[in-house]
Amino acid sequence: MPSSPHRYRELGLTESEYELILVLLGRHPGDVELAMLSLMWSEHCSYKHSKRLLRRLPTEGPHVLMGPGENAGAVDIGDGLAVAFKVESHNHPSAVEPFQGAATGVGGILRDVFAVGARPIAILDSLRFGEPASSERSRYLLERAVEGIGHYGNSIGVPTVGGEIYFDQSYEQNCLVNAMCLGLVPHERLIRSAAVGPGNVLVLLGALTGRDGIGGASVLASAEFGIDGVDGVADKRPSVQIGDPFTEKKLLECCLELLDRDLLAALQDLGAAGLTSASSEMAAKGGLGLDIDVARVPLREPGMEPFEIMVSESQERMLCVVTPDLLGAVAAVCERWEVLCTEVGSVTDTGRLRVLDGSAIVGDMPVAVLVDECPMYDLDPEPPLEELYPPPAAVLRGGETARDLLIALLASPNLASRRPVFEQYDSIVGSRTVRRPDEADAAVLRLPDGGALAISIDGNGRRVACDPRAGAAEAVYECSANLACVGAEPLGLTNCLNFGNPEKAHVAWQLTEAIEGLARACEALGVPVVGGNVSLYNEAPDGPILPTPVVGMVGRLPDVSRAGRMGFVRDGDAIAIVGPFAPSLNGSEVAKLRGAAPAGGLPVMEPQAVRDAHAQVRDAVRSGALSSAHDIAEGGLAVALAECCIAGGIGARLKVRIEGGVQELFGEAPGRAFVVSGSEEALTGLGRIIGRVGGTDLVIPGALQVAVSELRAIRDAGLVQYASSPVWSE
Amino acid sequence: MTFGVVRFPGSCDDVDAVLAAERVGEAVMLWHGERDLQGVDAVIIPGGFSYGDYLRPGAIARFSPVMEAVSEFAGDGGLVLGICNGFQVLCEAGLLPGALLANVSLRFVCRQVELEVMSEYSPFTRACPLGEPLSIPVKHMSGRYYRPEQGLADTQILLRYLPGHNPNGSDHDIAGVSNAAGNVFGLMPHPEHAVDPLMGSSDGLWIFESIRAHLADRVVA
Amino acid sequence: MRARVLVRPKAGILDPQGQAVERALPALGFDGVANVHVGRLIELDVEDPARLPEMCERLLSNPLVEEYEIVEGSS
Amino acid sequence: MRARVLVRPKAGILDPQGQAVERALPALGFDGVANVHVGRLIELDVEDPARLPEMCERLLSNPLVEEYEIVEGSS
Ligand SMILES: Nc1ncnc2c1ncn2[C@@H]1O[C@H](COP(=O)(O)OP(=O)(O)O)[C@@H](O)[C@H]1O
Ligand SMILES: [Mg+2]
Repeated sequence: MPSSPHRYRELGLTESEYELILVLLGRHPGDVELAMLSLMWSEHCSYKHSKRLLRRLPTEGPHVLMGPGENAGAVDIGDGLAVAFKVESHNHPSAVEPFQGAATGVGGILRDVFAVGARPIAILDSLRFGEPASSERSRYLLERAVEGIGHYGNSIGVPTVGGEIYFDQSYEQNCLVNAMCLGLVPHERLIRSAAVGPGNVLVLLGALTGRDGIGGASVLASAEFGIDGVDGVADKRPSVQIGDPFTEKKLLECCLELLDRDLLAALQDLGAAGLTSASSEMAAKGGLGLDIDVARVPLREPGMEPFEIMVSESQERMLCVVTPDLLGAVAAVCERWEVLCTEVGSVTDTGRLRVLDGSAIVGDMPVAVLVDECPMYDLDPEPPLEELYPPPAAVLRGGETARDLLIALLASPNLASRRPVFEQYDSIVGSRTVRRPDEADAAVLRLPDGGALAISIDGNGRRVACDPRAGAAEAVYECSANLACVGAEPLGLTNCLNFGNPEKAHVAWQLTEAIEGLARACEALGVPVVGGNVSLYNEAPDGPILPTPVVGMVGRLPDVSRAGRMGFVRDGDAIAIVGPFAPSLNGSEVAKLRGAAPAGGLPVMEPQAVRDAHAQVRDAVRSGALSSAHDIAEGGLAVALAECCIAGGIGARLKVRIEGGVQELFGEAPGRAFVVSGSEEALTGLGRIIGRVGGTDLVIPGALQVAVSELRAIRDAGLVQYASSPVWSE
Repeated sequence: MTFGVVRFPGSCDDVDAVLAAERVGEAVMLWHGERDLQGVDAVIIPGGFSYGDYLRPGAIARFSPVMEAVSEFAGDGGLVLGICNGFQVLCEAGLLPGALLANVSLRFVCRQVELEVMSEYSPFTRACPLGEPLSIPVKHMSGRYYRPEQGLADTQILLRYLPGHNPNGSDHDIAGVSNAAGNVFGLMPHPEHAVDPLMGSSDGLWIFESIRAHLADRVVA
Repeated sequence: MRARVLVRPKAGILDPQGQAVERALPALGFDGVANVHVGRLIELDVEDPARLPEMCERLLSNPLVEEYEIVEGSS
Repeated sequence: MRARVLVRPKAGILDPQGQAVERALPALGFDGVANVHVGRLIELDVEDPARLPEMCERLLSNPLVEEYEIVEGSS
């Protein structure tokens, strides 16, 4: 039955896109086909507004084993091992239901990682909410999203080792929940998603299929259903997906055992657009066709229609290709792990995706139409003429002393201690974590060969708003700086581009400039982009979110026992600034507290000088010559010093007067310079010695003197005051 | 000597327990579906979320075939160590007194805590340095120990959270208890995550070392 | 007045707990059990029962994924 | 037959969830609420209701800290 023409609009297809479909198919699509096309041609699956721009990102590198295009990118870390990683957004579901939205976000990125054969060993989260002081909703979203991330990660036994949280008015209507996962895999176990071998069997693993996440497509519900649906169509079609980490834990162990036994020919997770996306991607990558029989898909609810089965986003499912002779062995492993395993179709050489409902054919399209033919759009970027973002409410009224400023910064939601959040995450399961949150600028995970991985995730929307190109580049540099602080060299990065509506000229400009900035920074540092994700249309009636590219970087250090720390440790150590340091107040946290809109140019970056500084610190940490290393980021030099004191529980006294006052103390130029401590000899030649570790206070002559205990108390209280106490224990 | 580490669907710290046990002896995994304990000298029920912690932590796991064997093993005096979820399983199975309820904070908490060792004679703590607190991490959602009116003598309390370190509201700051016979021990803190200074502490090793020493003596005797 | 609020997963919404219990029971020798769902029970003294529905909507249940049932004057 | 099992914390056992709800309600403008307790609701089809008490004792509740109530033939 051809789908009634007007429906394509409700499904989000434009008139011209639908006309193109008519041309490509030479007929009207049926309901099932229309549902599948509308999803595959959606922004989320097709990247139609970003794909062309993404080509700008450098993806080649000596260590790269898998670049963008696979479920997760993978880089070689030596010793026959690779690390696979990716960051992905779950922004909208989290805004609708923060606990389940964030939980299933973690579940989804975990599947992307074990879909390439890697054992997930770490999770990081990058969160953005509205102002907690003024917005009860933002406090609720924070509370529940954090609980959801913890619930999934803790239950499945993958440590959440790091992350970042920022608050800004622009996220009030569109919170951001990005999750990154990192997995370890022996080279020979790496597997791709491309379907292979016509005649091979398509096997669905994991959870039952229900009406989860069908949302938009439900306009295709056949009339009869709408009528007899006793509790109403709405109830019949829950679109909130519930995460089941227990089922995913079994699915994960099952998939890895199937791969260890070499029983799979291809593996693909089911994410957005469920079976539709998974099967099209597998077929397209293999240049083959697939037949899927929806009648064979095990259902959670009776009476599901073929289109519902094809687009369902029920969680904890994987699709794999198995050669007929191995089906028995596969079933045996699945039974042992109590994982449902069902033959749902077969690989063909037709290049078509055929959907059957028993004997009836309910869909039959060339795979290319689903995957390759979606029109790609060029953006028309225009720099905005006036400021896009209103100034935030001022917290500081002016006339504050340096002491007041430092205290206000440490107490502010964006700089306060994240302990109330990360204590809700198991950061140590797996016995690899040697640097937990707050111990160093990057999380450090030990490797079997005595080396270690370092991971950092970063992005500062306020600075990107000031200058998308420079701000996005800073995110890359700051990740690299974080890695340098623990002695790690970058191997690759992943990114999530969270932006507003790209069809608006100024958002198009932010996106284009940010990608250019990312690309140049990657080139300057020689770090390839191996994967990522794009989340567009994060826009409220009163405007877009701050442009928020989030960068996740992975690096390696040779000797885990030399992994760096952030806190001052040794009384009498010298303190030095390493790297080019010319901070400015534009886009800084002080500027925000003073009620300044995110505007004005950012300090220029000398790539070579920055690269050298990172190398200097990295080498010094590796040599064991330093007691501590910390990069100077939000809050500038004064906050960096305070953080080193708090982390080490010891004071510091600067011997130089800091000229330039507020700008010098609190101005920002992230990703460039470091505060390090160590013996005088170790620091001579490395950087500019500015003071000594010791005592109980942080002393900056002519500027401020505060007890470290007071600094800690203020920083610890910052977020706690906004943590609404939970009512249920999940 | 060989430790057997039970693996339930949903166990998370099983591999960690094996790695820790291997620092003092051998270790093998025991599958939840099998009754055969493979002649191990001591059994560890590891942390995690067996059966998703659905219904109540440990409620479903206690009925698995391997637990029948573990009960017999314990009945015959074999050493059984339950860590976190393992502690919950042993309480649900009636091998240990009391119950573990939701943290008072109603939040999951992952934190390094300081513990006081209450007995120098238990097979699970005998190697611990006298009078020294242990620094070991906790990470759980339901670790609030409920002390039953009867059935728990003070001598069965082997570990207490030091003042200011009780992360969950446990009665009497109880962090770990043994059965009356002293051969079954459950604790909420994770000694297997404190076996190497690189990971923040190696105090947890004393628990494993105690078990090794106890079994070594027994062999000699 | 003593009131009782029963909160359960909405029809069609995945109920992992219910599934886990349903799978566990036969193993314990309890057969012939089906459609197991696990929810929440809230019991409270309330002066103005008329406000219970509002309480359920706003705090006691999550209307997106749960449905509630109010049983008044119980125990 | 459809049956309903209500599981609640035993009297005297600290019930932080109940307390949290009791604290949260006034904050939302719901006064006159007291003695809030939070427990578990299990709903299931059973062929042989006679076995329900045993199920409750052994799996659905923990007799040490919880009490249960069986409501048969409900919805
Ligand atoms: N910002 C980006 N940078 C680099 N690669 C990207 C980016 N966004 C998406 N990709 C790549 O495009 C592919 C499709 O992305 P996505 O739809 O998120 O994959 P999945 O469906 O597996 O989650 C992935 O290989 C991903 O790595
Ligand atoms: Mg994927």
